[in-house]
Amino acid sequence: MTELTLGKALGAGLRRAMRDDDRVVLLGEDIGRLGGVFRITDGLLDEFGPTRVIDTPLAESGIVGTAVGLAFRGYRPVVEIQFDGFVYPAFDQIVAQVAKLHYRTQGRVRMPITIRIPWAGGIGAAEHHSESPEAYFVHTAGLRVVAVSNPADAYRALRQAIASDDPVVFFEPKRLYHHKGEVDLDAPLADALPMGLAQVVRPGTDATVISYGAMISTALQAADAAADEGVSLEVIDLRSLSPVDYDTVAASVRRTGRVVVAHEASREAGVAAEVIASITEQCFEYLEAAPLRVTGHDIPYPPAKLEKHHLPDLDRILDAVDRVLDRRNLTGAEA
Amino acid sequence: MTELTLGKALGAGLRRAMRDDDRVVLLGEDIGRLGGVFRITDGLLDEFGPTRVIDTPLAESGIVGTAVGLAFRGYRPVVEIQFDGFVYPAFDQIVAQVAKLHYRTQGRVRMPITIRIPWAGGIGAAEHHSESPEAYFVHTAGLRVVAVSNPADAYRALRQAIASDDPVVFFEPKRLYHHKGEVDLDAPLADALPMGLAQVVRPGTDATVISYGAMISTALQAADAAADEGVSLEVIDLRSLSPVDYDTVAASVRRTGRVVVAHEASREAGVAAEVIASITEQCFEYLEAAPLRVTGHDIPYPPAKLEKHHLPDLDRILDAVDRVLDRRNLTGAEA
Amino acid sequence: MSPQITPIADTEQDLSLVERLLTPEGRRIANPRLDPFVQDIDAAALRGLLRDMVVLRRIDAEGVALQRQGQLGLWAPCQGQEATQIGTARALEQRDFVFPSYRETGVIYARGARPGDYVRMWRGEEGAGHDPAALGVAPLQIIIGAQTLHAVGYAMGIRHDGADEVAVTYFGDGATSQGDVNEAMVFAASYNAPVVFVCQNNHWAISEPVAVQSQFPIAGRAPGFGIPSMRVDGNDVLACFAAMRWALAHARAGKGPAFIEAVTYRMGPHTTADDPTRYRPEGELEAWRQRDPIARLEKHLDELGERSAEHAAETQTEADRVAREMRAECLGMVTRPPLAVFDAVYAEPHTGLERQRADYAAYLAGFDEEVVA
Amino acid sequence: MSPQITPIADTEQDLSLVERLLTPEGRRIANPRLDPFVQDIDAAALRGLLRDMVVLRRIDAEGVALQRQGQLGLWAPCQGQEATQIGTARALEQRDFVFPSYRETGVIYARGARPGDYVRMWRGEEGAGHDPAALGVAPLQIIIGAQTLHAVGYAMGIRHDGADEVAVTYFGDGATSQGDVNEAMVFAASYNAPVVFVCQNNHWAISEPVAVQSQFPIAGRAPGFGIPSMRVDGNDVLACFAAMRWALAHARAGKGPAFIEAVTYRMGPHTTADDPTRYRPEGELEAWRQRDPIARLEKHLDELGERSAEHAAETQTEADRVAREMRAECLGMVTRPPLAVFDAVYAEPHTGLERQRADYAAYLAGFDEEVVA
Ligand SMILES: Cc1ncc(C[n+]2csc(CCOP(=O)(O)OP(=O)(O)O)c2C)c(N)n1
Ligand SMILES: Cc1ncc(C[n+]2csc(CCOP(=O)(O)OP(=O)(O)O)c2C)c(N)n1
Ligand SMILES: [Mg+2]
Ligand SMILES: [Mg+2]
Repeated sequence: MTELTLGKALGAGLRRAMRDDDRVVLLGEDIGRLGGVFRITDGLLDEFGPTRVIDTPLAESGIVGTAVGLAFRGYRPVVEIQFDGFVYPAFDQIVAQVAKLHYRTQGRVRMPITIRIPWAGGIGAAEHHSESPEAYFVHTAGLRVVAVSNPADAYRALRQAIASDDPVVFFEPKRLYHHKGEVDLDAPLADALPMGLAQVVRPGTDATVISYGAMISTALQAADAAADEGVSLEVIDLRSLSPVDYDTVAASVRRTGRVVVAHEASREAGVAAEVIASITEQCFEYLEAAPLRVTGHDIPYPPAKLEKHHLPDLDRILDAVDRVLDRRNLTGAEA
Repeated sequence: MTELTLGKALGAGLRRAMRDDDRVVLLGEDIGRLGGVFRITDGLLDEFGPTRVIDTPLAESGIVGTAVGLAFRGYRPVVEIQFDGFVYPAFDQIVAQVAKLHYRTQGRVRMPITIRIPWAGGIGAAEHHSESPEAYFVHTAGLRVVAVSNPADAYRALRQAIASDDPVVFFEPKRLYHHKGEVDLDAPLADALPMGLAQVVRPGTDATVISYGAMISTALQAADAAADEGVSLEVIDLRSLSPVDYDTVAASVRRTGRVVVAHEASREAGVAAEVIASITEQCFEYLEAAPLRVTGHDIPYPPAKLEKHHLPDLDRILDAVDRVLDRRNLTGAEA
Repeated sequence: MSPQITPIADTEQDLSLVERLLTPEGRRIANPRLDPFVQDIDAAALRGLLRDMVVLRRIDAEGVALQRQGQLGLWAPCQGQEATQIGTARALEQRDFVFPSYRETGVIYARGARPGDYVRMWRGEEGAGHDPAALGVAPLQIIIGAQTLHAVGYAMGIRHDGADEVAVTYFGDGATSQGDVNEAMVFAASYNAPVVFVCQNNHWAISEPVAVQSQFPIAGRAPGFGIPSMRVDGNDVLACFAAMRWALAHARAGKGPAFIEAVTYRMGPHTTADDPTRYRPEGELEAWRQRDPIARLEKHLDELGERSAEHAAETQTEADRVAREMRAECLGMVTRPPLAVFDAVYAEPHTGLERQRADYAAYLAGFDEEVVA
Repeated sequence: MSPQITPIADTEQDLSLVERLLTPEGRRIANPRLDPFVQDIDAAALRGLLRDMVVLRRIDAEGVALQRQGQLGLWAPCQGQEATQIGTARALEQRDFVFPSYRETGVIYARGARPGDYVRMWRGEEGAGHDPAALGVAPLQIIIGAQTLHAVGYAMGIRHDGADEVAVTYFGDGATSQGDVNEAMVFAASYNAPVVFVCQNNHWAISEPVAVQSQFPIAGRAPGFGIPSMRVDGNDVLACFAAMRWALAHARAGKGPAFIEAVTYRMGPHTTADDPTRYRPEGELEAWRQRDPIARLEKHLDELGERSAEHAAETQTEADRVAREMRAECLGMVTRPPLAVFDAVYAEPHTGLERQRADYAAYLAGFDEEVVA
């Protein structure tokens, strides 16, 4: 076990994947000499040279589109989108090509492309630097979507994403890049949990809090605070947003009967909507209260000084927990 | 009242809006001489000339991006995206600019842009010509999203969209372009129902079927078939997907207690997920059964010969209705 | 600092501003840029090109017919563009890899397409009509311009592999307006990628004349990105062949990308769903009929005294055979079973989709039971 | 058919391939393309430009200082680019409209920004730092290249209105790789739109040297789209002013778009979050210090005998005043109340958002009650 920040764990994952398979190439803006604006690829140019760590022109559609071509040629490209808000120029290539080429060719052409996205807010950044676009990709068939919440998972899941023969949109919570955790750098990938599984990161009995990414820390803090008041929360880290591991989720919901789903992304047609609709379908008669969402508002990401009024925090999660635990207030929203 | 096809009603709506306000300009590929590949803009070039009916270069980001500039200048651009699957190259301009400029400038800059999208499948088309991308836009704060299902609504809602000071993504069901209906061409816009309202298109008591676009015809057929078996279905046409008119929806759900939400788009994090999550939040104790989704599968739109196995039809809606009416089968999916 | 630009005054002048080896009358003229690339092309080779073009036109006509008869959902005719497609594609090596748009029937023909390959996609049976590996051709691409970036990425891979191959991408005049095509030129130039851009300027993007996209020669675009380019008479199959050899030699020599604008004409509708009478100026089609690429090569062979009735007959037989097989394959296609919609969305298992597949299978099974019951 | 292209061998040669009026030593040289546009520029006007540049550098330094002191989230310094920004922006008429990127502090200064305008956005108080209508400047744009299309659309509007105005857009060397910037050139050329493209080639896109985007002069890109262009010494304020007048005159005369590449240098970091020592070659910054745009104009005024101590003192006073006001405005800013996050998402009521606003208001009110209770 080695103590690493989440950022360093990702770097270690990339290095490991590149050593294991010389068809793995990295593309992105400023990922070479600079090591990326978050230094995730630091040192990789020196080790693997400019044909495998490729500083690209400033054009996201170009980056993803050339990655598609490299995949046609048998490479396994790993693309870095510099910030979450800069993925949209590549949207067409991702949605119409990366996601569909395997289906279009009935598996004759594989798209083992990993699209890494430094992700989400809470870092006081300028506009377009704090977006949570994951629902767009979850809604896109043909993609897998992963979101990590800690260094060990980051190291494991990034290697799994790169090893996957499917395209993976890989969300990295910027807010946690400097958070530390223990990572087993030598753990064989074959022994790891599959990429698509959720994890109960804290067992509990009264209600289930479902989240992913940086919000997991918040959910765990909420669980601590709730415990102080005698409420036992189960916290589930989805880890994979497409597919969602509904076996793990439903098992928990059937035990607790009460659910809060939390994420930073805005609410309408977001991931929480999906999770709640599916839970309701699958566990209706186990539900003791309406599952509730704690999400960013349906607003563009606000200026930094106001972001704390957009991002769900401990209190907003606890408020929702209170409501799912108290049937009286359930449909207050209908007033 | 005049009998018009949905396509002609849209054309009439455009003509009317252009006559009423000379800041309304149209941009798109082939919308001039050709009148658009669906002939929606037929005749408008002749009436309004090439400075108001603008055949653009073949570049969707360019079309939407220049529309933004025209809006800065005080114009009300109406953009035609040739087919649903060609909106993605414009995604960045739509999501990061059109949707956000009003917020970014706190209302100092308005974006009264209407983005018309011939939409969805069932017409035996080639790849990228049958997409249902509405959830992407519903998830995007700052946009309004409208979907029409009949000529009268098409005429009314298109004029409302153009008159709105907000950007509107306007979905036109291709499959219904040739469907006829009565349209009151002289009805003053001021008297019309607001753009954001849903409509109960068929009252019923046993269950509520919620849908929009071309699927409304299917839902109405399902209601007919159900009536033959003594089941009374209420059918709601959402008409506006952002915002969703939850007053109308919830009122129905509280009466019937049973809900099916149907759309062509794929399921994960789709509009049905949103509607069900919200209904569950707002009407939990009125629900007699888990609300169910009848949607396209989470697959890329399949080749034309297979599309009927992707698109929800009468039978799939009725199957879901059977399930919401029969508590025994409710959680069959959990097996 | 500003490169010299030649505006297109009209299509007549437009046509004179091209590299050419055969005049519209079929006379061979000298061209110092192109001559070196056709030294080995003898009469037999010319007859081969003629045969290809005639067979292609037949395939194209069969596609239109099958669509009219309700056997295909759509067809995108390439009539008029035979010289561009055959000329450029016949210059390729087998190991090269092509990223086409949707109108490249001639290119997949030249790459060895089997009869069903032409129609499988247009009939709506499959997403891709052919096996990319078998032909060395990516699936037909409908999103305008997207494939050009794929070609550049593939070419970056060629370069990393140190291979002696070239990636080639075909696209239309309309496509040059798309961001992707321009980004493709940026990436190609930056990485000195062995890729050849072939723009088929057929004068129209559906109803929009090329002037909507550019009032200047499209070939003038590439040099600004650092890519050498050539504007060639796209109805002169010999010139297209030579231009492509020039471009391929440039790329294979490690000198990076090259760009060809082939000036040609779409004689048919945009697709079978299109009605060009709504936009095509009177007389334009007739004028281009005079420049028919097949007639031009025939005249040239006539002039050489190398066109034989026997070859014509053989060609006709071959064309009829391909058309017959294409029709037979088309009519014989069996649509995959319902659950095939779930096939190959992913390469690896996806629990969400597996659940949907199972649900849908159960739903379908319900009908069988009903029928049985 | 292929325009002549001049490859950049190195930055030294790169710098000699520009239009120029003042040598790095401050000597005025003749330039037939630019001279006609600066006939009316006397010493007083030159001093005005000097004052602008000095004040701008002070504003920029204050921005950096405020960020270092935790008062701003970020700042994007423009040190080194003063001549480009002041020279081009001072050539504008008030009625023109600018679509900038994020580094155009000098442009908004020249357009009459008030002290708070420089910092409001970077401090994270507002999405836009200034009122677009007041300055004739769109909000700073962070999405690389997006604003170029807005400028073209605005210019299409100008043309429809028959107005005597020009839209101007600023962007970097890196931005030229984006599809949007190329599409902007396509649209601008097609519609003959009165728009001026100003590319500030400051040699870097964060850590990537301009050669990653283009190994050829960026100014060579525009003519391929049919847009005349000029490559100008971006550290020569007089040349920048003249080039902009040339471009504006071209656009105002109804001749359509024009393109300027101003070759300059970012002397500071990309932003205050950047560490250029990780990528900047040794000696590069030092070499560019020798070409400091402010020093150049000072030398020129010295040579003319037109630089006075009095003017320098006045300028310093003005610079200090602006910096002081900027700091005071910054420190005095009051963050909007929590529910302001919901303001102006839409121009018209949106029931979904209203519900969320009400819910959040109720939630916040709950805390007050708790506190009260
Ligand atoms: C991104 C995108 N936008 C729009 C279309 C619709 N469309 C199909 S073909 C076409 C015209 C293409 O013209 P060109 O590039 O000249 O090729 P040609 O059809 O002439 O071969 C258009 C607009 C599309 N397929 N993809
Ligand atoms: C679409 C997009 N991709 C990436 C970024 C991140 N980014 C911000 S500035 C920058 C470099 C821009 O370089 P250039 O265009 O030369 O302008 P400069 O910063 O030198 O003024 C990058 C990559 C962005 N803001 N937008
Ligand atoms: Mg064309
Ligand atoms: Mg730069």
